[in-house]
Amino acid sequence: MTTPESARGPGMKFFIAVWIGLMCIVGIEVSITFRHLPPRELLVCLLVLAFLEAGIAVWYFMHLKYERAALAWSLLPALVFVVFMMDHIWPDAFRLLSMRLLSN
Amino acid sequence: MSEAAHQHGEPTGFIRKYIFSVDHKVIGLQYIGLGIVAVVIGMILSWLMRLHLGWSTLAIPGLEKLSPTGAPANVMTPEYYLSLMTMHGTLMVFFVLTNVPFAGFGNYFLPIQVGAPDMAFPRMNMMSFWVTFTAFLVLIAAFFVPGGPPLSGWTAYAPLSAVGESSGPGEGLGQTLWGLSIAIFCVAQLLGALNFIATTLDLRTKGMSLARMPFSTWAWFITSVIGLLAFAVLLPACILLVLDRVAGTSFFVPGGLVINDRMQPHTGGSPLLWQHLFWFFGHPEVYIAILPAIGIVSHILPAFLRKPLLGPRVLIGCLAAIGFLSYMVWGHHMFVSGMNPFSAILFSVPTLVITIPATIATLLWIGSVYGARIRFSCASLFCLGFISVFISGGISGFFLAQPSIDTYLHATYFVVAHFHFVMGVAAIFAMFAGIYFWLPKMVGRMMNETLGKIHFWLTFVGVYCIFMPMHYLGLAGNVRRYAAFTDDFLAPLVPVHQFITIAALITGAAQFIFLYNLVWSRFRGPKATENPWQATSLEWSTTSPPPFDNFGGRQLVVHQEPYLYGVEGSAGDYVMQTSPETVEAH
Amino acid sequence: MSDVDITTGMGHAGFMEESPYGIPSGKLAMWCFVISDAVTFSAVLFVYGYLRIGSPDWSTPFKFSPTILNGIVMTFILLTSSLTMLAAVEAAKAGRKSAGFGWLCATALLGALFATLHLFEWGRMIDDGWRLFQNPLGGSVHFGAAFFSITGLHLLHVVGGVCALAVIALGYRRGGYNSIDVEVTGIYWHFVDLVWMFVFPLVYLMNAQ
Amino acid sequence: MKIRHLCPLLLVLLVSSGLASVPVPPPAGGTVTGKITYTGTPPKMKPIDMSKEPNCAKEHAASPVLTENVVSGPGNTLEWAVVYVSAGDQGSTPGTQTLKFDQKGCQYIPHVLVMQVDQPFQIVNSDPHLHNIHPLPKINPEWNKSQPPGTPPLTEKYDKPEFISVKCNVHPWMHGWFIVLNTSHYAVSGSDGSFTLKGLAPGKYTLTAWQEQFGTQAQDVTLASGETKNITFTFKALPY
Amino acid sequence: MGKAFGAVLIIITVVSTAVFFFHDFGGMSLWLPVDASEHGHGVDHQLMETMYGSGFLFVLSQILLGLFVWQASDRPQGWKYRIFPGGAKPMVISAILLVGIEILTLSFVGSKVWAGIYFTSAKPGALPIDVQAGQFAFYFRYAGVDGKFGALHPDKIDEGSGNFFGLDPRNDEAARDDIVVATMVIPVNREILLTLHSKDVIHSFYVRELRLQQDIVPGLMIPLHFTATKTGRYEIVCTQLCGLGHYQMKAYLEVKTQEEFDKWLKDQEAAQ
Repeated sequence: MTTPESARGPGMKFFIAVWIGLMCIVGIEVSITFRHLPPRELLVCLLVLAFLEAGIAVWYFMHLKYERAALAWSLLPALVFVVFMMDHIWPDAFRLLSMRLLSN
Repeated sequence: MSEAAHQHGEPTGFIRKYIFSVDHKVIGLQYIGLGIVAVVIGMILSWLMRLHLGWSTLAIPGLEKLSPTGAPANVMTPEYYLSLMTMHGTLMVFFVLTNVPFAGFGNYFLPIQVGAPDMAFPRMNMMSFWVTFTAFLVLIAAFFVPGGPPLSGWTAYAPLSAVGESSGPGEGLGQTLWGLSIAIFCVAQLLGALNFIATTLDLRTKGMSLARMPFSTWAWFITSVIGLLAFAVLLPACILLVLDRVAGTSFFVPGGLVINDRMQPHTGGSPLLWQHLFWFFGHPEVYIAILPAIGIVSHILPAFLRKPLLGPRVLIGCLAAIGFLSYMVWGHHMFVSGMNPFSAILFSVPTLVITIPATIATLLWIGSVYGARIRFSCASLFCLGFISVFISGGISGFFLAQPSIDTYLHATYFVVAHFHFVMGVAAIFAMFAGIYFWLPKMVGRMMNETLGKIHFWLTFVGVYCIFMPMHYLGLAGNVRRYAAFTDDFLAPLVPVHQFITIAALITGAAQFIFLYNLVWSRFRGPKATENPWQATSLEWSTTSPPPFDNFGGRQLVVHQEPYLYGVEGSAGDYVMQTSPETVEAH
Repeated sequence: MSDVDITTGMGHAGFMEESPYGIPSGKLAMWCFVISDAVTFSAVLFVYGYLRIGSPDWSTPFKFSPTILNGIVMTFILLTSSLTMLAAVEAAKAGRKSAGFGWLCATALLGALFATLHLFEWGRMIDDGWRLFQNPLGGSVHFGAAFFSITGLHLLHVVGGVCALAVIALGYRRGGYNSIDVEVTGIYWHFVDLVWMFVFPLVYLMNAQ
Repeated sequence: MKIRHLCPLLLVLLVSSGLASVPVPPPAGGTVTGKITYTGTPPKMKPIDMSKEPNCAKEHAASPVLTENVVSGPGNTLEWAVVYVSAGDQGSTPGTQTLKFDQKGCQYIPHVLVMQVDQPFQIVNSDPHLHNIHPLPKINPEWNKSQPPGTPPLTEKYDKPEFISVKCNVHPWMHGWFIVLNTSHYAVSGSDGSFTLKGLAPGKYTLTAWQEQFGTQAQDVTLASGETKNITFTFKALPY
Repeated sequence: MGKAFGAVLIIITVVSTAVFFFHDFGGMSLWLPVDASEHGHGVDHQLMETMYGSGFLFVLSQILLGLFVWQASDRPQGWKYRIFPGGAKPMVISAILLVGIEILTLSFVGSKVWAGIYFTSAKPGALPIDVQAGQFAFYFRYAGVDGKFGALHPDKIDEGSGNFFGLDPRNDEAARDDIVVATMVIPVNREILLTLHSKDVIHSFYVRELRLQQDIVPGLMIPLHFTATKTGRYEIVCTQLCGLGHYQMKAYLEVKTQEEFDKWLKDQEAAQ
């Protein structure tokens, strides 16, 4: 049995560095939160940071970087596509406020 | 995590062999068996519904025994009609159209067609069947609970499905069971899809490159990718719906509702949200039902045309394109739902674009029929019938894809005709073709061709008599999901409904010929040889039925494209995929 | 039938076509499951977003202390458990069995600690009057529904993961599972961590006072 | 027993006995008679638009049916109020006769059906179209059944006393009441607002009058053997 | 067998298509009813365009299939198969061209029709009517003499006493003169602005003759505007499954001349 490609990795030292980096991003998220930005800006900041974090986790922790590129190219576009299509529900969400039945 | 298929030997006990079996062939047959039970129930329900639509005051003897409150004095109440309609839709869509062509045939033949001894995860495979079976039992239980079976349709639009008993009969425990059943079903399908993907990618025998996989294998593979992503949305949606019903949340129920003069405790939810989640799953689900059917027909057809299909790569591309586009179009179910009208255009265009790959596939089939010498058997007749009903059902999609026309045709019998043709009848035809074609392999006996041909003609003419008039009813504005037609403009249309009912009764009765044929052939049919149809793919390179590990310990090596018909081969006018001979191009 | 382990996706050269990704089936299935589960979580988060956009009276009740602080601690624990999981995978790959077992147990313990803290958090919310259908501050009732269903779904994954880790750890020590099984479990565990990276900012931080 | 028919009958008896003042032998029990009246302006009863159901619209084309929450008679009297013994009841007999509740011309006949606990009653659909009958109890079990035309009557009963509003969802204007009592001493006021409770043994009673729009009122009354007392319940009405 | 299949398929195609040309069966018409709205013309036109385009495709493909199967039936033993001239390429090209052009035109023209109905808002002079759907009836509300709608209070809904909308005439003067009817009466050739809302579950507002269908979603006020062009009496029916009485949920729409309408409105106002 040959060693699978995924067995190759950068070693624990590197992962500890990534872990510290992730904790820093969490710290940034919290500090941004308490700067009391308008919700929309806060959301954008948090989402960007969350995607960054998630990307790092997928790439290094889940070893996607160390697999064949084909795996990443199969999985991620599918997920991104589905999530992108789900965004079609927002126009209705925004209409909800203006079209609510005014009961009082 | 990984279970090697060969680690467990052939089981001997009855329970391990036929009930809790890990053998993909037994599981496939279990799925098909479950599908047949579901389709018989669903068909009887449709008979009852059709009878009621034709003669709404008709007493149907014995109906009172089935449900004393649903049919007092054997006359169906409107709520019982709607309950039967809901159960018919749910059983057919989930337990027949998803189970048989995809899970049933897929389980049986996908490993064999790629030359694997079993699925990648046999125990998980067994689990997904029994989870499906649990879902089935939970759904059937809804018939017998107080309050009756659910009545809000297979789409279960909130808030009718979410506010509980106060919104009328059929919205009690039965609806909760419906939500649970579908959630359980989603889990089973997810497990199944994982298994199919892993099997297709990892267990192909030597020489079985992706390009050499049969159409059916490709279709099952693409379908499992669709299912993997689509059922993942329905699962939380059903859980949230059940939470709305039992835990008092208001995800799908807005505030200020007054039902039967009572204020509802819910506030702030959105009914459109349920529709979005449901149809986000629901439209891919349509292709989960039809893609395996397309794959099966494309697989069977060349064996009887004795020539390869035109453009095999193009056809597979079409399947993939349809699968891809299926995620972009769900909003066409919601043109009149109060959705943002701008979104309608956004959903309409990809919907129309889907017709391009569908048309290409159809033209490829028709073009392939040209210049062939067809061997007419039940399987090939059902394949040809499939092409015809697929065209008839697909054409009406042009109308419904356009929001401006959908404003008129939405929720009329035009829609009923459209989806029954393209999703129901087409997929059922593929199932029949599959059974006539593969039963010799599955049980080792041939089916009776004479009975089969009677069955085909009655079914083929029958479905046209049932569903073609429905298009015209829809154009005349006949609203669907009505228990009776009492409106001034609907009452004159009742004779057409009576005609349809009679056609449905006859067509339904013809299915018992099939069932009889199936049972008779299982025990009395002539013994099948290894390759009765002189077909080329791997399932015909093993005994009928195949041994426990599919190939009796042989490791097959694939040398050929899957559909080498009409060539000079050592065995005749065809060359098996496993045959090492060199073949000259036609 | 040969004795080659056909389902690992490797080592069957000569008998099987090579898997396009060159990874064991179990790992491929886990990746597919992760994608599917990611879609499930996004659906629930989209529901949350949809209802939040549509509710003019959304409550933002979380103070820095105790809720956000607790959230940071929980994030720290979960991230650390990811690190111990990585250590377990590395140890298993290198064949250091007892180290692998130890790291797996550490991961499971951290996961259990996370779940415990989370349940305490829930208890505090419930004491404050939050329910699936009730908002003690008088704002949108969807806050409770969204909070409990999203974090509940995540908690379910954590608890499931802890159980899986325990089973894998014991099985790994006994020899029933190998390093690939450990790695596959690792993918799931990191995914649970990854989901939290969205839940924490979207459900906690976006609702901070 | 048809209360609708019984009320005028009692009325005739009562009036004739009063006018003729023939010395009758004292009845076995005491009797309470009286009237239900109101003060103030009651809401205007609206004509019901039945155009949705052409059968019924045709049936009532000549004179539209009015809503029946407050049906007033001459002299500010109120029809369809229920008077019953709410305390001190003695000598009640269980109700065994099957009552009838008809759906005819998209109306409930009678508008108010009084019954005793465990007394069976039949729901009949005399119309050529579907009705669903949906009583809205809070204590008793709730049910909602549809009755296609031509189906046999439904027989039901309630086992706890309650005032139950009845509606038909197919024809939302249809509105009636099931009054479930645990006494056999009750009466429904007639079109002139009058009522009579007969066969009451001597003793002290609390009588309660109930009207769907204005609620309940109670009065104490003490009856000697064979005594007849006359009491009036007066409700306060508001225009909206 | 092949000839039988071809023949049956061609018969099915011919019969199915024939109903399109001969759709009047005595008292029963299997075709769209008369169009009574301003935008209906566009919808009908679009429908006919689609009918011709897809009807052509339907007949062509069914007949070709039938023909090829017919031909395939009496070929000799040892027949060497023939490939369709050009192989798959003409199929793909013709599908992309034919269908592509058809869908491009359809979606372009169709979007314009759709946009004409739903992207525009009603003109200032439109007659506002408030529509409430509930299990299982529609009720319509006109503003009355003061031209103002009373506020809605769902908790005040009491169908038994005729308060279908949940008006509060005791405290709300605007509500006192609101006209509530079960038949929608509108003047011809004048734009109508409906505000659709539901008190319980999803219903739908469907008038065949107006070529209009719109779901009525609880919790939302959905505007819908149209102009009727022909007087008459039409049915408004519910097309969204709403419970046991769904099939009986309907109301009438009476389109009257302006004078008749004015008179009707006066009578109603007087009755309040």
